[in-house]
Amino acid sequence: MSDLIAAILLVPLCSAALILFFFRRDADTAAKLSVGASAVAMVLALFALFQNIEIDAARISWLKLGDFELSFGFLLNGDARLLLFVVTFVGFWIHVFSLGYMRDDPGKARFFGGLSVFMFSMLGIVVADNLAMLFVFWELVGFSSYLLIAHYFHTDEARAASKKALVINRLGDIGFLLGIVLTQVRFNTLEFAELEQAALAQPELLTAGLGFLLICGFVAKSAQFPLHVWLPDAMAGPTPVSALIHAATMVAAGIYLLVRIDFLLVQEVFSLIALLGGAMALYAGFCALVQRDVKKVLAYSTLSQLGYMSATVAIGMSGLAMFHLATHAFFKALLFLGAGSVILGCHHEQDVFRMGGLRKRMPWTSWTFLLGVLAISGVTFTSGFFSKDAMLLAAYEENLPVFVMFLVGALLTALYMGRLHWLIFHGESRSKAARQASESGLTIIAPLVALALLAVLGGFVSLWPESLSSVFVQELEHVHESTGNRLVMTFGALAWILGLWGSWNLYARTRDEDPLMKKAPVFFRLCESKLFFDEVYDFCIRRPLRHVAKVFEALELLFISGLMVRGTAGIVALLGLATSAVHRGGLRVYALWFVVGLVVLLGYALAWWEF
Amino acid sequence: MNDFKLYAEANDWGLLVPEISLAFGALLLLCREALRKQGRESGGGLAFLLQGGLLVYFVARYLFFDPRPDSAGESAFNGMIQQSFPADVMRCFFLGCAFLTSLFANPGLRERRLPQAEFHALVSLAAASMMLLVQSNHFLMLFVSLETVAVCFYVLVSYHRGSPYSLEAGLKYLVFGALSSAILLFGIALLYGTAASWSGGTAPSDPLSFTMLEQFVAANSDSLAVRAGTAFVLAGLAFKLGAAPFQAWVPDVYQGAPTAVTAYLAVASKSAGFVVLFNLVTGPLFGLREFLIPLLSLVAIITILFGNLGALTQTNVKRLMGFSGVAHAGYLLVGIIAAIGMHPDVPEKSVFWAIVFYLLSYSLASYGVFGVMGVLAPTEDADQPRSLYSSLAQKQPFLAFTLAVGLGSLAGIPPLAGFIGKLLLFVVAFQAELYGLLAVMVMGVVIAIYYYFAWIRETVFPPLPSLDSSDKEPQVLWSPQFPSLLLACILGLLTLTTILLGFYQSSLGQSF
Amino acid sequence: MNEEILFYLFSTLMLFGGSAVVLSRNPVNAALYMILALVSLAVLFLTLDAFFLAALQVLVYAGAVMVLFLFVIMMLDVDLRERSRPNIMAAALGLVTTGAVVAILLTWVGEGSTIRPSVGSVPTPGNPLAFVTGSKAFGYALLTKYMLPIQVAGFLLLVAMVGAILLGRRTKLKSSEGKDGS
Amino acid sequence: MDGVLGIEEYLVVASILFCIGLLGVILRRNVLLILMCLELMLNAVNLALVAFARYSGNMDGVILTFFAITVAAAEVAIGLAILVALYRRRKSIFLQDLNLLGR
Repeated sequence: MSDLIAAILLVPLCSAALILFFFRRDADTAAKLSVGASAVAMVLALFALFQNIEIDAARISWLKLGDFELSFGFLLNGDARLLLFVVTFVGFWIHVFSLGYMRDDPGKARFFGGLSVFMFSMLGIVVADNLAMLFVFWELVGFSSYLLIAHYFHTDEARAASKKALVINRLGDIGFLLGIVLTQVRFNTLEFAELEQAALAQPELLTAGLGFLLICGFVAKSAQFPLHVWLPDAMAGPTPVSALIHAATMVAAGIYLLVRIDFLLVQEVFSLIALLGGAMALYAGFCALVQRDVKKVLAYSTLSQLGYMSATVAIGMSGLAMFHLATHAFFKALLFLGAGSVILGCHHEQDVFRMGGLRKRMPWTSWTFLLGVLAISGVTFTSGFFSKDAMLLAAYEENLPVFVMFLVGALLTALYMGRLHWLIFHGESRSKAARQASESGLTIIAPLVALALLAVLGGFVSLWPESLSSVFVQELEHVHESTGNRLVMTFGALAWILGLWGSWNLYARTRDEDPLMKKAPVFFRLCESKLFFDEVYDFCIRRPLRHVAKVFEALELLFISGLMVRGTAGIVALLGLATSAVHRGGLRVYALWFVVGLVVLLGYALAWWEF
Repeated sequence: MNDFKLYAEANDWGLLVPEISLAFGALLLLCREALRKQGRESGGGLAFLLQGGLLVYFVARYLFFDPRPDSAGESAFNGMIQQSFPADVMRCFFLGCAFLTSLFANPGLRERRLPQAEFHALVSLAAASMMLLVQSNHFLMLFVSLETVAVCFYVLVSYHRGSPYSLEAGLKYLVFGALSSAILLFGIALLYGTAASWSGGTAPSDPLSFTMLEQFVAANSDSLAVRAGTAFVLAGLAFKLGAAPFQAWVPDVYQGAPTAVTAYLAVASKSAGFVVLFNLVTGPLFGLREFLIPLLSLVAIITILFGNLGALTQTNVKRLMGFSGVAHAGYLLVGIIAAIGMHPDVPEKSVFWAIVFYLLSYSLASYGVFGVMGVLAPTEDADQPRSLYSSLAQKQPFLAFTLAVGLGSLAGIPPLAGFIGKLLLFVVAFQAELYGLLAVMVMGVVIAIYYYFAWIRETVFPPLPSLDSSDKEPQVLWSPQFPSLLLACILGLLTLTTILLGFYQSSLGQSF
Repeated sequence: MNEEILFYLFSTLMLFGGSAVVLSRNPVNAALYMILALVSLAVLFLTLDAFFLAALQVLVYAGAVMVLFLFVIMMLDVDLRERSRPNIMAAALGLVTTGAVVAILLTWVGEGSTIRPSVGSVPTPGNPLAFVTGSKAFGYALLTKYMLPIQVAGFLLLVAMVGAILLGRRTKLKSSEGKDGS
Repeated sequence: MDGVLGIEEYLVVASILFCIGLLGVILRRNVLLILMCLELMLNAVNLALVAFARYSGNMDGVILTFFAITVAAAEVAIGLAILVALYRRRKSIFLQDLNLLGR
């Protein structure tokens, strides 16, 4: 069994290595290799799923020093199975999509190599059985994400975005690493199974501080407040990358981490996550409402959905969060790929106000996209309905403020997703590119159809194999037994009906300006400025604390320019200049150094003697 | 005279077969050079053969004949020499370094028409004396072998005698080397003098021997003379390590020396210094641990900060490697401090393993990087701006990959050997509860990522056409050559080992 | 008493010579002062009963090393006098630091033993390396106990010889002469 | 041997000579003189070593001195060789002119 898992990991790795070493110039072979690898990984993963055996950890010792040991091993429980399936399945279809999308890209080989590296590292996170191994793959995922965002490295935007993503993720990772070290110190193990027992045995060792450190990684990777700023920018990468990494899988890895280590977190941490998650579900919805770039809308939508998931984990329903993670992966990948298809059809036009009327020219894309929109809005009997309804119910039971935020979030979701669909596919074509758009080939359409199928049917639990649905089915039944069932379902239905209806009224007949700008200018400005996030921040924090802020700024410069941000000549650079200034080759200066050093040492010897 | 007879009988030359064969190999090279016909240049084949052969001998000895992982070591030559498993590992290490240095230097020597036989002889002799240095258990032996190493390096550093850079580097190295050896000798004299004229107990019969000094120092740890002597000895050694504030020579000498020699200096000479320091602080000076820990901590902190900050603004990659070498010395010093500050129940061996592994990963990565630098070096070896490497990945993907892996390992990027090395040091520092030093180390590593990555980016990503206002096309001044097949194989091997050691090393450490 | 007079006389001479080396502007003068210092040191060795070393000191240092210096000075055959005064900062720092070294050493002086044991002409059986004046015991020690270091030192001299020949050889080299003077 | 002279006297002289050498290394700009000052330092150590050996009645210090003299001679030989080679390239032996590195 662990051989099978190892094979799943190794197949993408081999593909990446082969591409790196042999097929850098031969882009077509590289692409075929990568797609083939992801197909093989998917088949193997399906094998692994249906062999419903609890894995016995065949662990390989990786690093040993005294009684400190790190090892590689696999832990394949229900959550891991589910995510394994989602990652390989969605990954495979996105690989196929990329074949068409990246057909004429000069960096095609590099792109597919990067995808393979990403698949390897993401799967590593899924199956890792201890925090150290997880962290290694976590970093690898960050690295491959950096590479893929920077795919169009000749544009300033992509370079800046990749840098931003890396820096912010690193900031989070430092906290995460400290948390891991602290865990090792407290529990003397990093293995999930042992940690769980240890946490049960000694609950007094779990503190809020440890929890806050550990969730730093989650906050950065899942783009939660206040480290959310990198995700919208990351849309500078190619669309399949946005679909795979920044919507369906990598950002979900943060949620997965929460689920894996939830026994290490205490109530305070969970309350904070719930609050942040609910707020993010709401905040990102407002932001998404006014974006003009189709990918940015989807990016904010992702932020909002991640908020749902994290809040759900925090109120104790991690199974439901995993369920939504899976359904979200299907429909969000579908939406991104649909957007990709549109962008490709419109010759890389991404402004929704320069599209329109594509329904007739791109029927496949239009229909599948519509299904995606319905799913994410939670229209009854689509996959999104089941998972979102369950989350609403859970929130209703456990945490009323979060429920309210969820509900408004759901309304907003329907509103901005409807807006997106009407603006792209209905009305008149508002630009030349849109008038000339046409459907692309089979490699583009097939993934759309496959994902649309799951986006619609993925909510029917009875269709899921037992090995996967076991993760959430109990919690699902539990929430459905609750008293608020009817009420919540009604509210949910109201939310999507209102949202879609509102968006139809507002946007279906738009010409080339956002109608919201005219009808509710204040609201529009508010949303456009991301709720004056930056201004409020500036007013409340920066101005009164300018002097303090300067210090922090300096510190930030120190650390961020240390973390490979080029061009920020901060304090470190100054110090560096000063340091190298004394190494200007003067032998006598050096000799003086020497003697001063000697005197310091001797003085120390003398002083010691005096004490 | 009976005692002298006993002395003579204790000289068991069989224990030093590798060193003796290296020395005779060097003699053979010199003789052959003296007798050769005019106009026929002799290559380094003999030297490679000898060094490679000895390496195989060592490995075979431990694989098949004499696996003695847990031996306490044996003393020979009247206490001059103490053999042990860790010392043997280091002997192997120096042989490997010598082999790589000879190999990497050969093309440059041939191109500059410099005598090759002498170079290889000097490299072999330096290796032999470093091998003796790490085994020495007596201050006289230590001094003599240390000076032999130093004299070899004075010549090697200034070997490109056509270049004023190389000669200047040699001169600087010599002046500071001589200064530090005078200081070291003064320290030895102080320790010797106090031990020999100690009236408190029975004066040790051989006051220069580490074993005897250990007892003396432990009993007299509050004597000022002992402390002053220790401070002098440490200052002398700190020069070898390139530890602050005795680091000033490092960037200049690293820049001016021929690239292969720079690698030898950075890796072998520094490692020898660390092993000697380790032997001293865990042996004769162990009684002074209360005194040593704050002192060495201070030195380590300054060294880490200085090395990393200095490297930050360097554009000449050889100077950059010099500064970063200083930083690595700082990390290793933390390991040394951990060795003396350790909890009594944590074995000293695991600290030594951490240090050795760090040295190993550092040497693999450094030789990879210096090897590539040697291949790409322009006519003037000392003049290597970073822009020389711009878009190397497009021209020579193999070299760029080797370089990137080497730099990544030096920076401590996770799956590579350098990361494990740093991790091991972190772990021992953690076990020794050196939290402040740990924080400084982390800071240093963070800064280091910046300058290593600036170089990697220069190598891997093509320059932006129009980010700056000047719209000039980057001029391609030179097209890098592919190295010879042997060199390429060795570079590939180094890279591969760097990657593999990141995944598999846990059982290697068991022997320690 | 003789010994005391010798000590004070020659240590004064030696320190004078040393200071003159540091202070004199002309290297030829410096070399001559250096010889003075070295020979005085040899006499101090004599007062310490280290006759062999005293001879060695005169032969190696005053004889060989200083002749080498003078030889190089003559060979370069240019005006080698320093024109600029020493830097005040450097001088001050140097004085402070060296003063610190002396101060530390003086603090300590009381700790050692001050009584010289008497010297025999042959080593005693229990303590083969007791201090003796004869060079015979010196030889015995070097060739038995210190056999390994003496071999290493031999190689050290070999390296020095090879190095000096290599570096001092005047041959045409493919070099980067054009960069000189930059 | 009446023992009027103590080891202190020798050590004081040795450490003063050591410091004179050190001072010379810092202050002088002529490389030849720097080399001479280094020799002075080594000689100072030799004096201390011999005095220690004599006063403790132990031979090892004298033998170490023997090695120190050997080493010093070797260092001077190499140093002067480098100096001569450098003089041929740069036509100067003053520190301010020998400073190509680190620019």
